[in-house]
Amino acid sequence: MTPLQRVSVIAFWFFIVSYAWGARDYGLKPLLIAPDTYVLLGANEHFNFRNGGNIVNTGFIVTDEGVIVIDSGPSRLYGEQLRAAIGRITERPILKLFNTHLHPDHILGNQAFEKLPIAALATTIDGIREQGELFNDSMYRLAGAWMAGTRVVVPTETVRPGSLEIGGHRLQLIAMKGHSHADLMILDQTTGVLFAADMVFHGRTPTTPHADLGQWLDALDALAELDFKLLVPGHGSVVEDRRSIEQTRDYLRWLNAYLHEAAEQGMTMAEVLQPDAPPSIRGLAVFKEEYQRSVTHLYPAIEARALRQGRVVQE
Amino acid sequence: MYRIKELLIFAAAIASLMLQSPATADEEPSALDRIRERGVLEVAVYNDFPPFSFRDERGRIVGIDADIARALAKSLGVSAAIRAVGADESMEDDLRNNVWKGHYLGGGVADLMLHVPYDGAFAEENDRVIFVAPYYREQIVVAVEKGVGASLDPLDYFSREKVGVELDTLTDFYLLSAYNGKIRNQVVHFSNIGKAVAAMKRGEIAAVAGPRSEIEFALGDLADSYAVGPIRMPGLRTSGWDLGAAVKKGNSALAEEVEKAMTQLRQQSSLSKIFANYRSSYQLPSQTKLVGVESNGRISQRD
Amino acid sequence: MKRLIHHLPLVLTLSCTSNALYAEQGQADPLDSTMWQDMRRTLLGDAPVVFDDRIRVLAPGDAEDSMNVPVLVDASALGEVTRLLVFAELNPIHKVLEMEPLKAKPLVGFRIKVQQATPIRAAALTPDGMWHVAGRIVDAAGGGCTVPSLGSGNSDWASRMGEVIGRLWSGKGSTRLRLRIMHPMDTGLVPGIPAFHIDQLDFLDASGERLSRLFLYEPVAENPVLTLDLPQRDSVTVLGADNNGNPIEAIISKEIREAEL
Amino acid sequence: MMISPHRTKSLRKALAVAGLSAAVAFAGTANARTTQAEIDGDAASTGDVLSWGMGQQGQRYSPLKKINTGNVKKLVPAWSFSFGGEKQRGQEAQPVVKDGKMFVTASYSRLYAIDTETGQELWQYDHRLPDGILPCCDVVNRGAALYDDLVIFGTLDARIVALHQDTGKVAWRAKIDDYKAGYSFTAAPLIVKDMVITGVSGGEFGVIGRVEARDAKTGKLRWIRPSVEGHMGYIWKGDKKMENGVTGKTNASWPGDMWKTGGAATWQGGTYDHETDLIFYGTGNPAPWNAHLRPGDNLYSTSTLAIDPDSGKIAWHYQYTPNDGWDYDGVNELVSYNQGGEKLAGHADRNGFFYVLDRTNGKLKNAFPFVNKIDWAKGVDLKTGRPLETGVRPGDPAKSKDGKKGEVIFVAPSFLGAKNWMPMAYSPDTELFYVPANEWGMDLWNEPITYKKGAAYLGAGFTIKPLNDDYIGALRAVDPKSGKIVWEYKNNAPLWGGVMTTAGGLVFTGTPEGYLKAFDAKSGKELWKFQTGSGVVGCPITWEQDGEQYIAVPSGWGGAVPLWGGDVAKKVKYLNQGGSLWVFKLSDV
Repeated sequence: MTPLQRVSVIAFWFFIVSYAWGARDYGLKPLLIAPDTYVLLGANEHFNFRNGGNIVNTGFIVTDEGVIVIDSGPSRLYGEQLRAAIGRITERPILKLFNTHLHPDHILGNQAFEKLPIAALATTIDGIREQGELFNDSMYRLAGAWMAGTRVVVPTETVRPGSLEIGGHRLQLIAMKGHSHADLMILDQTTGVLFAADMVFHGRTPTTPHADLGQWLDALDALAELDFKLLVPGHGSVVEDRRSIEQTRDYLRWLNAYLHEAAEQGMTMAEVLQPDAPPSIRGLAVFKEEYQRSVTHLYPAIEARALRQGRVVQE
Repeated sequence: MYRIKELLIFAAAIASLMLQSPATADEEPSALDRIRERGVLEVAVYNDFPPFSFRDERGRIVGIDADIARALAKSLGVSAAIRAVGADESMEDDLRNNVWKGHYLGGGVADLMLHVPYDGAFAEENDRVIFVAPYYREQIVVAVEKGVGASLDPLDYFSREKVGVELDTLTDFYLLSAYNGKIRNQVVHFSNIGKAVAAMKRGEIAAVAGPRSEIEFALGDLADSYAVGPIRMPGLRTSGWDLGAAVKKGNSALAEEVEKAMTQLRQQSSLSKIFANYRSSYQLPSQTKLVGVESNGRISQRD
Repeated sequence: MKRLIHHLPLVLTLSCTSNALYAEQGQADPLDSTMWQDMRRTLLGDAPVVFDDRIRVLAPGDAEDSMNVPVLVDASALGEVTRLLVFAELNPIHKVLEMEPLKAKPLVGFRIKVQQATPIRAAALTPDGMWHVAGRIVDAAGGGCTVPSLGSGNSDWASRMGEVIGRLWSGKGSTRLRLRIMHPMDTGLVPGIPAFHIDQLDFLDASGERLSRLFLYEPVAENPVLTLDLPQRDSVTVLGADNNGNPIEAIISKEIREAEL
Repeated sequence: MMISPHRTKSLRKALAVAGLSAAVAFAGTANARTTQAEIDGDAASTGDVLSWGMGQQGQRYSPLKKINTGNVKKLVPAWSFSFGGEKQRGQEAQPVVKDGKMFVTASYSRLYAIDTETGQELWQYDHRLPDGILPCCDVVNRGAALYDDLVIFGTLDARIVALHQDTGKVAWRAKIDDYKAGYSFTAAPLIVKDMVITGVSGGEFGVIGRVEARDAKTGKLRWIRPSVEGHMGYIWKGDKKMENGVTGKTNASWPGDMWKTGGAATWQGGTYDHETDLIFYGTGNPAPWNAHLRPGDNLYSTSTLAIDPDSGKIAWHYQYTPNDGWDYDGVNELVSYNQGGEKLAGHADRNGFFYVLDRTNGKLKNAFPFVNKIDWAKGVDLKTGRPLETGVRPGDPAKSKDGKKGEVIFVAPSFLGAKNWMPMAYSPDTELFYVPANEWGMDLWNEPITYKKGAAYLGAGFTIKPLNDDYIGALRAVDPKSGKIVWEYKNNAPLWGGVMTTAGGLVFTGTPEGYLKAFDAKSGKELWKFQTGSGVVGCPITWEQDGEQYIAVPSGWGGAVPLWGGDVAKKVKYLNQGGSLWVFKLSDV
């Protein structure tokens, strides 16, 4: 068992315990993965009433000047507990929160950071503004009381891709797209840690509500070229090599090919819901749920393209 | 000049008052605040009105006005929601339907409407809106085949040749009544300039008269084969007019921002680029001032 | 990708638990729905009813998009079926779709709007006058029926209404037809927007023979995507209308390319 | 998608093979069938109301006299029916009744079938209107027509829809024109010889009026007759479309190519006289508004066209306002009646004159004012049939150069007319016409520069002004023979609803103030009124059922009046919207 695997086991145990206590406590435990660099690992599950939406990885970097936070979690409560957890590690002020992309599990903790600069890519800000409330509503439904008091806080600062020197850390802000219309990755060149956000999933089936599979696959190629030591995926455990990139890519390729071929063969959406997938794909966490969701997201467009190949005469 | 100076000072005083005093307790948040809060600037443009606002093959609203709307929204740090509206019988109706009251069928108003005339007299009659941000001077021109253009005497030329116009427009009415109706029988009506230009390309008519932007856009790739220029229009009060934006009266902060943003777009040559994208040559508006009716009913103008 | 088709029957068979026949009388509703008795009375009348797992109802257990829940109903294991009725018990409008299979297989694919978690049920009438019923529960966030259609929000919906894309696939002994028809399919439950939906679709071959017939109701999703397995034909004519009488007309045929293109 | 002609043909062929028309006819069994003979006899039959005008001739006269001057005071509500929803606005319909079912249209292109005994709804049809319709003058509908087992009405997006009377399911549907080009349809269709006769409304500019006949059973076109000279008419022989002669003579009364866009919209319903076998259809004003641009009479704008239903050709025409410069539409109904052995017809025009025509040939028999003030003409020359103009015309805007608004002229009647769309009634008993008139004028001036769609434009301005402090509306009993006003009832707000008269010696009409009122047909004495809760701009009807006489009228304030500004708007702005139908009968006690 590598040290990393060990900490994730501990985190998971912590989870169960906190649930058993019945307290609304995410049991957030920052794990030191590199100098000054901490992550908080979420469960490899779908949102539910037990995990309170904590299925996401967040993180922070304690620089000499202050703390940089990456994503705020799925609820106000998470955000507050994240701040408290940071406070237990360092007394340094929090300088800034980055939202990597618009999805609710990454941004609904923003409330706890409301007075601070919250930065995101321009398209992400538009997306949160337009769809944030919708996300918030559905999170209340999926995670229940954990969401109490949560409202959408729109980022206040637009991220320009490029380098940022802060308190002895050189951060490279990388704008990607594919998982959503704008995905921010942060590479700490000082420590070699890449916060890959939801561009990379590890051991868990990628989600696709705003995905463009072609763009995503292209982006993964570019991502693999980056020079990093440790990769923090948006979901799943932290890894040292490019395995998680490969895994994400394999899944997306399979999904893309499967849906296209199913559409080419005239399968209905309901039929496609029962997939024929190789074990390496089927074995990913929450495969069944995420695959079915992906069919809903992606199949209508793919299917329409296939139907357009047909010959139709209309007056 | 003294009077104008006085007005300027007065207007500036009003403006500074507005800038300094944020909404008082019982005042609603300003339109600008609401726009920033929602993150969306809703802009009304005309539907089916190339090259200013029309739908492309994919059904998106494109065109000069649509692009300007998006650029303005961007300057305000929000996204643009473009509402393509139908033209009612007059501009007064359009302003009522889209800017200050809303159509009686419902749907509410937009924050801003583009392609409204920027004219002092018109502003005086429409005191429920503020006219801002003039961005283009539209002008009546005639397109004829190259070679005819230079020495065109309209009376002489159009008493021999057919000229196409869009129905129910200034050009239409002018040519029907000009020279005591002498060229009336040579005027051929089309439902839009595009169709008139197409008829000219087919050789069915010799010329097309109408707004410059619409004619240039319709000529498209064949622009080089035709001469496009203004003609003398004796008896007509004006053959050109400035276009700007309108916001509901009371939304002064929004008006200011739109004015600023438009000035910036003009200074950065963004406007001429937008026009060039739609094959229209950009014409600077003749005035670049804020036209609004202040509470005393006077028109204020300031740079 | 041939294997997809090969695996399909297997996958589908696995999704059906058994072939057991429940007599409805004295047998509990396998979905344990409070609405079942009502539905039975209002939609199926006095005819005898059995729960029959030979009817396959495919749908996701959890609806990701309650405006677009994919469903496939296949009653071909029953042999001849004279009518196929699909209903969603906890929707404000129960009836989803009706099919007179005629020459087609008693199979239909479509998407529906659901208002909340609901049993989606298919009832197939066999020539002996017996209704065979099967179904499954779809969990959903809701709002599907009382949210305006996306089309309604787009001021241009009227110009594309009735537009059809579609394609034929030949299979063993049958031709699969899939088509999408642009239509807002308004339920009438949104204030100010009256019910506006495709009513009826006839599927004919080139000789005018009616191959199958569908009746659509308000819960069918906007811009319906429909799938039918028809007898082998090179072209299928779709004729129908919505409840405002707007016609839907299209010929979908096999030749992909033609000299004139 | 590119569609080649070949493909289109193949679809047609497939449709033909399938033996189905473009509109698929759905199930709907026919219990109640309305025959053409019944429609032609509508005026005399008392148990039903089958047509707009309570009879094709448009007299709005019922031979019923169970309710009469002696007992009308005992009229009480039998039931009331709400059109429901958020959709209110003007309710201008005339209901129709057949076999215990009433069919009434409401604003926003809705149609209701109601049980006449209980007032309970049987079914409802809500037409799904596209966004972006811009109706000029409110979202009204004036009524449906019955034919066979169908109920047929027009919609704001310029469609005709035929529904099965029993189920409300669509039997056929036809497109009149493109709503995006400004077309709509608000009038009640007319059924003549198994055909549906309609016109077109809306389309402020570039539109040509036309009268169309369709097969009432299938909706298939039978003929088209344009209302402006120079335009080709068409007739269908079987499925074959054939030219059917040009309307009028090209360029006889229009300069240049202006006849191509000459207006003359046929937005009001027509009437039919089975005695002369002619359809009478009114036409609107010519376009453009500026008469100086189109010297000539501009035929057949502002006219009544008499059309032969079999040939689709114009038998005769009469033009009320040649070279109209005041927006005096000529669409008002022509009501057929016989007097002194003559086949006559009456027409109360927007321009203020009442016309009596020989309906066999369109010759003018009499013309006289039915409002107190008419500025644009001194009278009508009975020999030539032409108005004697005073020269009060708006100036030519092109002649105003200084940028100021031109000279303001005042002219009465206003463009909303001495009488607008609201139909009058004729009683063969009193031999009087009962005309819902309005006394108003307008300030009119030219504007050297106005703007339309953001572009400069030579326009006109106008303000409607009441002529009297105490009233605008006036219900007038007009003697067509003498030209005398026999009696009048003055109403504060403008009258905007239809009139009905009965053998019981009664005249019924509604007021924007919300009353349905009954008057003594001879004396004009107000005998009864009932407050319906919203302005009445609909058309009353009466019929007999199980030995009792019923009266019905839609209530719901709206229409064109509240949409126009000026002093009139002040008079009506306190009126509330509504949407309901009221039915009355005599009290048992």
